Formats: sequence, structure tokens, C-alpha cells
Amino acid sequence: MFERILIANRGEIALRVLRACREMGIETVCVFSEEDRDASYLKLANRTVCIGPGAARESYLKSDRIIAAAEIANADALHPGYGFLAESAAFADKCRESNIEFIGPTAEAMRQLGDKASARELAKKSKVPTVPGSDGLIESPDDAAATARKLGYPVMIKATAGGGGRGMRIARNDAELRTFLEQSERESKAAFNDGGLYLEKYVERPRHVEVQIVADHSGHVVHLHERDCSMQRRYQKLIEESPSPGLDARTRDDLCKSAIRLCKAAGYTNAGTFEFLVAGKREYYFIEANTRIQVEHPVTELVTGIDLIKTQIRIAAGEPLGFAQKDIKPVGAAIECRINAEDPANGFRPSAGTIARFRPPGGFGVRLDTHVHEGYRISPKYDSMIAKLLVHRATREEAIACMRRCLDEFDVAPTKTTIGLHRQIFQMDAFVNGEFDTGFLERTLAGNF
Amino acid sequence: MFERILIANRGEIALRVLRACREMGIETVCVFSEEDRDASYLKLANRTVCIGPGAARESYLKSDRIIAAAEIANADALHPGYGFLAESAAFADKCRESNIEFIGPTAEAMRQLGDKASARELAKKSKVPTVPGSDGLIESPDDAAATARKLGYPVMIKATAGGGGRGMRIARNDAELRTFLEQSERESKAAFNDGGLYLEKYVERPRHVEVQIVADHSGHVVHLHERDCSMQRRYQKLIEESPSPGLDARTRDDLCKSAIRLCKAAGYTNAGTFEFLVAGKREYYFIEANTRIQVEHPVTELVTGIDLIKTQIRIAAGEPLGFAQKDIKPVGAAIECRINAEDPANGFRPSAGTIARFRPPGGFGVRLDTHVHEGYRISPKYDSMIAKLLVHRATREEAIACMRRCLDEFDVAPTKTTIGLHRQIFQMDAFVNGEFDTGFLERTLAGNF
Amino acid sequence: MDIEQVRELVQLMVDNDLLSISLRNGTEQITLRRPERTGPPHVSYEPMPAIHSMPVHPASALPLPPAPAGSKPVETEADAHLVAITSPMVGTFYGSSHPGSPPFVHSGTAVTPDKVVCIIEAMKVFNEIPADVSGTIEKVLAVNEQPVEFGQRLFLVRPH
Amino acid sequence: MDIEQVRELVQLMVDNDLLSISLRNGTEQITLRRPERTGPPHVSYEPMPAIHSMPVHPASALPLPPAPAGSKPVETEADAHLVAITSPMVGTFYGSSHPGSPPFVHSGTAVTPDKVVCIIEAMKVFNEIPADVSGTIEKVLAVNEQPVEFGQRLFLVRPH
Repeated sequence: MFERILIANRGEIALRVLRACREMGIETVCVFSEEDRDASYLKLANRTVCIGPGAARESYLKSDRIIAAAEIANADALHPGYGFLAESAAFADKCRESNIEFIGPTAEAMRQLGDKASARELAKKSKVPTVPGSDGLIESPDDAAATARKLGYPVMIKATAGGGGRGMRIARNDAELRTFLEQSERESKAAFNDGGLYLEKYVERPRHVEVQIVADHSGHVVHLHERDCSMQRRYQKLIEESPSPGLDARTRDDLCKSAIRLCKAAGYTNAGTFEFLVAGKREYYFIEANTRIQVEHPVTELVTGIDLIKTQIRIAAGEPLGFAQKDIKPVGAAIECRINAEDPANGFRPSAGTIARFRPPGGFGVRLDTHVHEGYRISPKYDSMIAKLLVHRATREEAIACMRRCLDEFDVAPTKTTIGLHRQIFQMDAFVNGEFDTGFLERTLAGNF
Repeated sequence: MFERILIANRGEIALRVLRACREMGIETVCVFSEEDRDASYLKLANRTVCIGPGAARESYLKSDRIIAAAEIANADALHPGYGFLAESAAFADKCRESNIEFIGPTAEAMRQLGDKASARELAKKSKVPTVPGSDGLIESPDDAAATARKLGYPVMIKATAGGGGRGMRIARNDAELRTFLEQSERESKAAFNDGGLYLEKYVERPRHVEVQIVADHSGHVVHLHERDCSMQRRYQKLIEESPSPGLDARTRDDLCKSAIRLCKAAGYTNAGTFEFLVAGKREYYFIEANTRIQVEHPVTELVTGIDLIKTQIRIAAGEPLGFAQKDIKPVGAAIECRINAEDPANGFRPSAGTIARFRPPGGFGVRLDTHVHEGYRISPKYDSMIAKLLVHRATREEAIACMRRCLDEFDVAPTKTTIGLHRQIFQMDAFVNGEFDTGFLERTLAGNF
Repeated sequence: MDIEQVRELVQLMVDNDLLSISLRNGTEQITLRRPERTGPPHVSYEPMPAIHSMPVHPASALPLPPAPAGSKPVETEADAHLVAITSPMVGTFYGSSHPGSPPFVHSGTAVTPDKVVCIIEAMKVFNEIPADVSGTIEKVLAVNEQPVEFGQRLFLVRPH
Repeated sequence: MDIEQVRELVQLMVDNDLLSISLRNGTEQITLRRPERTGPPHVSYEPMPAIHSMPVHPASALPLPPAPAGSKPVETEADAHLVAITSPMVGTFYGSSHPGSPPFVHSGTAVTPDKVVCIIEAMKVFNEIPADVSGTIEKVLAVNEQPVEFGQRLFLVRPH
């Protein structure tokens, strides 16, 4: 087992990894930017190293400084969390070249699954359905238009390096296609320094369902069932839950088995997520893989009882999984609400500054993952998520009742948050009945705000 | 089902009941003393009623005012929590006479089990072992001395109306016996207005193990397994856990079945606890019953997944349990630490006043039940418990690791608390190995403080 | 300006929660500043949400009286010299002995400490509440047949 | 105004939680200031517990420098006119080019902005760090072969 792990992240996920390490008796080194100097979770680390000013590109994205910090602190492994460098195969390579184990998959697996075109290729070979599309990068607007007519409008333009909805456009005819191609290319180049685009058939009103996988270095691959993340705003997940309220048993089983085939085909190790669009009850398409731990991983931890961060660390240290597929028996229903410091009444504008009042809920079936507290100053420089509020109860109905009372208890001021929006969602029939798709919230918000 | 429940308590248990009611969609009326006027949990009630000044005997113990509050607010049921009037059969009678259902057992069952002598009688009839003793009240010092010699010294003097260790003394010879009898009688008269005493053989180094029972009005009686509460200071529980680390499977099963026999013999309904002393691995003795919900009930909720407060409410409303013994499959290990505002370095003196800093832990496997927050003023008038910190993980070893990191994270100031003491206990080999009895902590503290 | 004068100014600031004082008198000048209070209590915030999940009447539907039980001075400006008769129990307020009967007291009634001013019913028992003060009823605050809680103000009295 | 009067003023400030006092009397003038308090940290409290569960060296074993990267004014009284050369990277500090060689600079060395003052090794690369300021080295703060973090103060310089 590792002696000392460097945590190359900040905020709640840094704290999450710190907690797992402390429980495992592994020492921790936590890097921080000057903006995060006073963050209280740093006190829980055995050692902290300042790696640069607040701007992420000068600190949390600065791979050289992070590896240098691991070297001076004698860390033998590094946990990247999510975001920042977590999906950088180059960073994983650099860590391992410096004899610091990157807690994640191999760089080859990250490259193969991180690139959407090669991931699609892999899916086809593994007999996992994908959304019909351009089968490769778009060569020219004319090429795109020919493909789009073949697929049938509407079509979706996507960036091969994309994420978080950037570069994505829906075109409903040739004219829109040509205009949007140009916009998407520009956006994608700016965001990812990669203008590669591809086309997909636009799936109407899909659910977003993903399968959590863990795989060790001895060939054991186990799925930890699915998470439903259909409650989104602009491709940003707001609520995640397990089990999915919109799948029948056969489709659930098909998704999980597909994820395992993909995982094995890619020679994937450590924790990863395979994302699918589900249309209707039966149709499903693999869309992409996330080669890292995800924000919403606690949902799976609650229903399976498996600690995913500890599992990641054990796998990276070369240990076997220690459980087989038959040992995984999900219990009850878990739901997560992302609490963001944003003002839903003002276009979800981030709400930075000091949190004067932070009174979270508690009690039976409640889990809270947060790095903030009364007096915490939210920096405008980073992601606006300040807490993940989760509930786990015997049934989805009870979990919803529990989440409602939790949201009513949760009192944050003067920071504007998404708590009020969650309160509204948990009163909506469509949510309670599980009848919603990835576009539901935006259609509803367009009416309400 | 009830339409409106009056919560006849304060602090964390009032909040616990409030949460259960909100999740069930039942309206709440919360009574409060003038001392608790600003308590933030009151904001979660549909209605609040001031019932008197701070002193408990003028408010939370004032049954007339509480019932009058239920009447003016049209509450159709009342939850007594624990402490205050929770074990008063007279209060239960008064509520029911006023057409307000008392959420608890019948007054007859409370009387039979609440009186220790009649509870012992019942145990004998039910073939449940009890500690050998005087079989009734002590008539005179000579009578006591004769009995003591028959039982063999050391013997324990106990108050028939006692609780919380009041009136209890261990006598190791005739002279001690005569001195202590007088002291115990005085103490018991002062505390309970009842000087009745009895003698018991003193069980050396016992564990305190209790069995949680739930029973509906249709004769279904189910045990929810045991809690081990051996980590005590002056008969006050500090740490509770389930399963007990010091029982073999046969004794565990015997205890649970004994509790069910007692429950049935008493015609007991609602939630209750049967407490036992366990000596060595096999010997066990029934000591007393608690005819109410207990502070440590969340330990059982975590391992069984059963919400005990909701179950109490459903039973009181005449609903069937809805689960059978075979449905109860405890999962993992749960531990509770009581966080008291007391200063262990100064004789556990209560530490009242405003909590300037309250930063509780969170994350996977953590449950926190508390009514306090930064800025909360702890009144010297009430119990010093400010929070119940619980963990639930797959194994006792993992639960201990989780609790350690939670205790390290928990940051309260300037209020003095038992957090530091818990940190010490969780490092002790005896605790980690599960080798401790009800006297362990005091023997250890006598050495360390 | 000597230190005693400064001390008096400081006391003035503390008593009245002033942030700063700046004084100049010819060549004499003094400036005093105290910290702006921050922290939770002083930030305005969204109130605790209404309870969505069920039909409700608002929390604390009963007026929350600031005064404890008994009769005691009223603290608002307008009522500077009035005292309140407060409820010594929880129950239902009756201003008269029977429906339709004239009220025990009304605005302008002179009362002595033993004079019954109302009845509060609790658990089927009708309790006569004495004024506990001598004076003239200024205002009846409680509403007939409405619930009152412990310490709630029932009447305002101008004491003799 | 003598020292006793100042002492009294200070006591007055502390006792009453004043932020500043400014007094002028003819040609005499005195200004006293105390730090503004922000939030909870001013209540004294038990520090975050040491990490019991494992062998540890304390959190933030590295000195936490208050100054950001680059050279900038030093704020403590004694060093009022000094500037610090801070580390622009994370790595290991070397005061000389080779073990046994004389150090690049020592207390009293005059430096120009381009003058190399140390080497910081990070990921096997040895980076020469220039002074970035003209002046005289007052003090060497970093220890040879010890790790330094971003923004850590390495040298104090009296600028020319």
C-alpha cells in the first residue's frame, strides 16, 4: 500500500480523498493555490504545499508544480480527483515517469476512451450500440451536410475533445448545420485547443444513465449498477440517483453488461463510468466514458456500500478488488442534489463571497459532502459547487420525502444557491413519477423563470 | 394516520421527531420553554407553543400545560421523546383521557416494566434470568444483611424507582451495607420521592447489552437486535454500538429471544428496550426495561434500515408493523458517540454558553443528529448532550477508522466537549479489541485524569 | 481633553453601539472607531423556507410575546408607562364568564390586583385570572375564544 | 502626552473593542489602531486535533509564506524597507551551483536583477533563479537542499 498520497485537487473532492486516506492510515499531501490558503480542509492533511496563485492554470492545472510538490514531499502516489488534470493522459504519464503512481487507469486506456471517436470505434467492436453518426471527424461542411441528410435531421454537432456541453449544437436543417459548425469549431478550439467535430443523430428526449465500473489489475471487472443523471441544465447534472427510475430490468442489465464489455475491451483498470442515452424504455446508446472518479460517485457508494475512493487507491496499489459481481447487492434508493453557489433567479450567476450562514440538514439517511462552513469565502475562480447533499432510504418515495425535508432545513445566506430550485424540482410530478429526460428541466425553467 | 403530532420535548430528540413527521407529511406542534424560544429547530414546526419558563419542572415536566397546548393546537397525538415525561404512566393516561394518543406503550405496560421489582417478577415468570437478589423491597438493615450474606458479597443496593445511577451503591461487607443503605434511601427519596430499595448480587465486570423491540397492536413483536452500551461513565452511556463486539452468536440469540418473551408477557406495544448485563461470554441477566425511545436508537436504525420514530408513530396510529422478524437483516457495524458539552479535564463540568465554532464532520457513512449550530447558546438548565455522531460501515474495524477521522475533523469552540475523550477512547486497545465492561472507562479515567 | 473625557466618549459609543466618533474643537481633535460587527447574526438572509410538503399554517401562528409571565413593564415607546397582564398558562382565552355576558373588563375599566380580568380554559378547567396589578385597562390584546400560550400578553394596564 | 496616558488609551481600546483612536491637541497628535476582527476566528479555541491515527509530521510542515511570488515589500516593522525574493516554483532549494562550492550570494552580497541567487530543482531540472531586484542581500531565509513551495520567501534584500 502507498505510504503517502498527494491530492492534486481542491474543495470537496480533495476533502473526500483526504477522508479516505485518513481512514486507511495513509499520509496525505495536499496542494493548494494562494486563493485556497485558508481552506480548513487543509488542516486535515499531514502536509500542504502551495503550488501557485489562484488561477487554476497557474496552480491546479500546473502539472510540473504538482509533480514537484509530490517529489519534495516524497509522495508515492497521486489522486487527481475530478476536473483539472484528472483526465489528462499526459499528466498520468508524467506522474508515472516520476515514479508517482497516478491513481486512475493507464494512459493508453484514458487516450482510447477519452477520445470520443476512438471510444465509438471500441463500442462498435464490442457490440455496444452507439448513436448513429459521422463515424469520424467532419472533413468539410459539404461532407457534414451529406452525413446529416443520411442520418436524418435533427443532428447533433459535437466536439471530439468536448465536455460539459461545450461545442455542442443541434441543427435541424442544412442552413443551421453550416452556421453551427463554424460556431462549434471556434468554441471547441478556444476551450480544448482542438477543433475536431463529429455529427450524431439527435436522440429526442433521452435519459442520461451511466454505469459505474471498477476493475483491478488481475482482470476482475465489476459494475456497481447505474446512476440516472437526467436532471440537467445545459448538460450540467443537477440531481443524480440510483437506481434509475426510468429503466426496466432488462435494459438495466443490458447497460451494465455493455459497460463491462467496453471496460474489458479497453483493458480499463481502476474506477470509470460509461455513459448512455436511453430513449424510451429499451433503446440505449453508449455516448462516452469518464476515465476518473465522478462528482456523483457517492450515490453509488450509498446503494452498494462500496467506498469508491478507497477502492481506487487499493486498485492503484495493485491489490485485488476483494469482491465479485455477486457480492454487489444494491440496497434502497439514493439521490444526490448538487448545491451550487449560483442564483437561479439571475441566470444562475455564480454567487461568490463569504458564507455567513451555513446550516446543513442531518439525521437518518443523510450524507453531506462539503468543504464549506460558516465564514468560508467562496472564490469566484473555481467551480461553484459548495456541497453535495445525499439521502439514502429504503425506497425512492422515502428518499424523496427525506430530501424534501433536508432541502427545507438547509439554510445558507447570504450566498445564493440552487437549494430553492431543488425544492421546486422535488415538488414536480414529473420528478416524483420519474418521468423526465435530459431536456426536462430546461423546458420547465423556460416556462418558470 | 395522525393529522397533527405535538412534540413534548426539546433539543435533538424534538428535531428527530420533527424530521420523521415532516417526512411522513404529518403536521407538528412543538412546545418550548422561554429558555428555548430562539432554538432554530422550532422553525421547522408548523406551530409552536410556549409552555413556561426555562426550568423543566415549569415547562417540559408540566403535563397540564403540555396537554393544554395539544388541545389548543388540535394535536391528535403526542410524542414524548426521551427523558422528561416519557416514562410517566400517569402522563400517558392523562393524554389518552384528553383524546390525545400518547405515542408509546400502554400505561399498564409502563407501570409493570417501569417498576423494577415487578419487572423482575415478570422476568422470572418468563424464564429470563435476572441478577440474584432480594426478591422484593428491603424491610430492614438486618433483613438486608441476611440477604446479602446469602447472595454473597459484593452486593449492589438499588432504588426501585431509580435511574441514571442514583441511589446505587456497592457494598463489600456488612458494615458498608448498613452505611450505604441509609445513603441510598436518602438519595432515592430526594430524587424520586420513593425510598424503596432492593439488593442484587454485584456482577463483576459486566457488559451492558440491550435489545430493541418493536411491537404493534396486532401481536407482532420483532426484535431489532442488540446495542452494546458498555462504555459508560457513572452509569451514563458514552458510546453505543451494534452489533455488540463481546457476544457470541448463541448468547446474542438468547438475549433477543428473552426480550421478545418479556415483551409478550407484558403485553407491551410500541418501541421499547430490554437491558441486560452480560458476564463473560454466556451468562446474562435481565436488569430493566426502557418503555420509550432511547438516545441511542439511531445505532439500530443504521444497521437495520428501520426508522424507529416512524415505526413508533405508525404503531400508535394502529397500523401493523409492516415487517416480520425474517425481514430484519442487520448490515455492517454502527457506532454512536455522545458529544456532551462537558469538560472532561474538569470533572466533566457542564460547559454552557454560546458555541462560536461548530464544524461537524461529514462524508461516507456518517450520521449527525444535532440541534445546535454556530451561534447556538447552550442553556445550563438542560442536559449537556449537544450532538450524536454516528458512523455506519461494513465492518467494526472500518467504522472505528471512520469514527476516528470524524472525531479529528469535529471542531467545536470555545465550548468544552467530550470529543477529545472520545478520540482517546478510540485509540485504546481495549476499545478496538472490544474487550471492555461497564467499569472500564472509570478505571481508566481514574488513572488518566 | 483628558483621559476621563475620552473614557466617557467611549462609554457613549459602547452603550449606543456607535461605529465612530469624530470631534474637533479648535486645535483639539479626537476620532474613535469601533469594529463593524460581522458574523451570522447581522447578515440579512432568506428566511427558513415555508414547509412545502404538506398543507400548513405558518410556524408560530400564535403571536410570540416578548414578555414573560406575570405583569411587567411594557417596553415600546408608546406604551412607556404601561404594564402587561400575561397568561400564566396555556389554554383558551375567555373575556366574559358566559357567551353573551358582558366582558370582565374593557378599555377604561379600573382594576385592583384581585379583580378577575378573564378566564383561561385548559383541560376542561376554567381558571379565573386576576389582574395582579392596580390600574386602568388601556387595551385588551387577547381575542375571545382564541388560544393563548404561556407568557402571552393579554391586557395593557396603566398602573395607578 | 506621556507613556502612561498612551497606556490608558490602549487599555480603553482593548476593553471596549475599539478599532482606532486618533487624538490631536495643538501640536500633539497620536493615532492608535487595532486589527479589524473578521468572523469566528477570534474566539480562542482548541486547535484542530493532531492526527492520531497514524505517524505524522504536522500539517503545513513547510513554513507558510504570507507573500506571493516575485519580489515585494516586506511588511513587518523591523524589515520595513526590505523586499523578499520569493520562490516562483515548487522544488528543492540550492544556495550554490555544486555541493561544496561557495554560495551564489550571502548576507551583504550586492545583487542586480539578473544576478542568479539560487537554484531550485524541480522534476530533475535545475532552474536558476534571478534576484529580480537591485540591492544588498540582508538575510538568506531558505535552507540549502530543503524543499520550498510556491511563493515562499527565500531572501531579504535591502533595495538600492
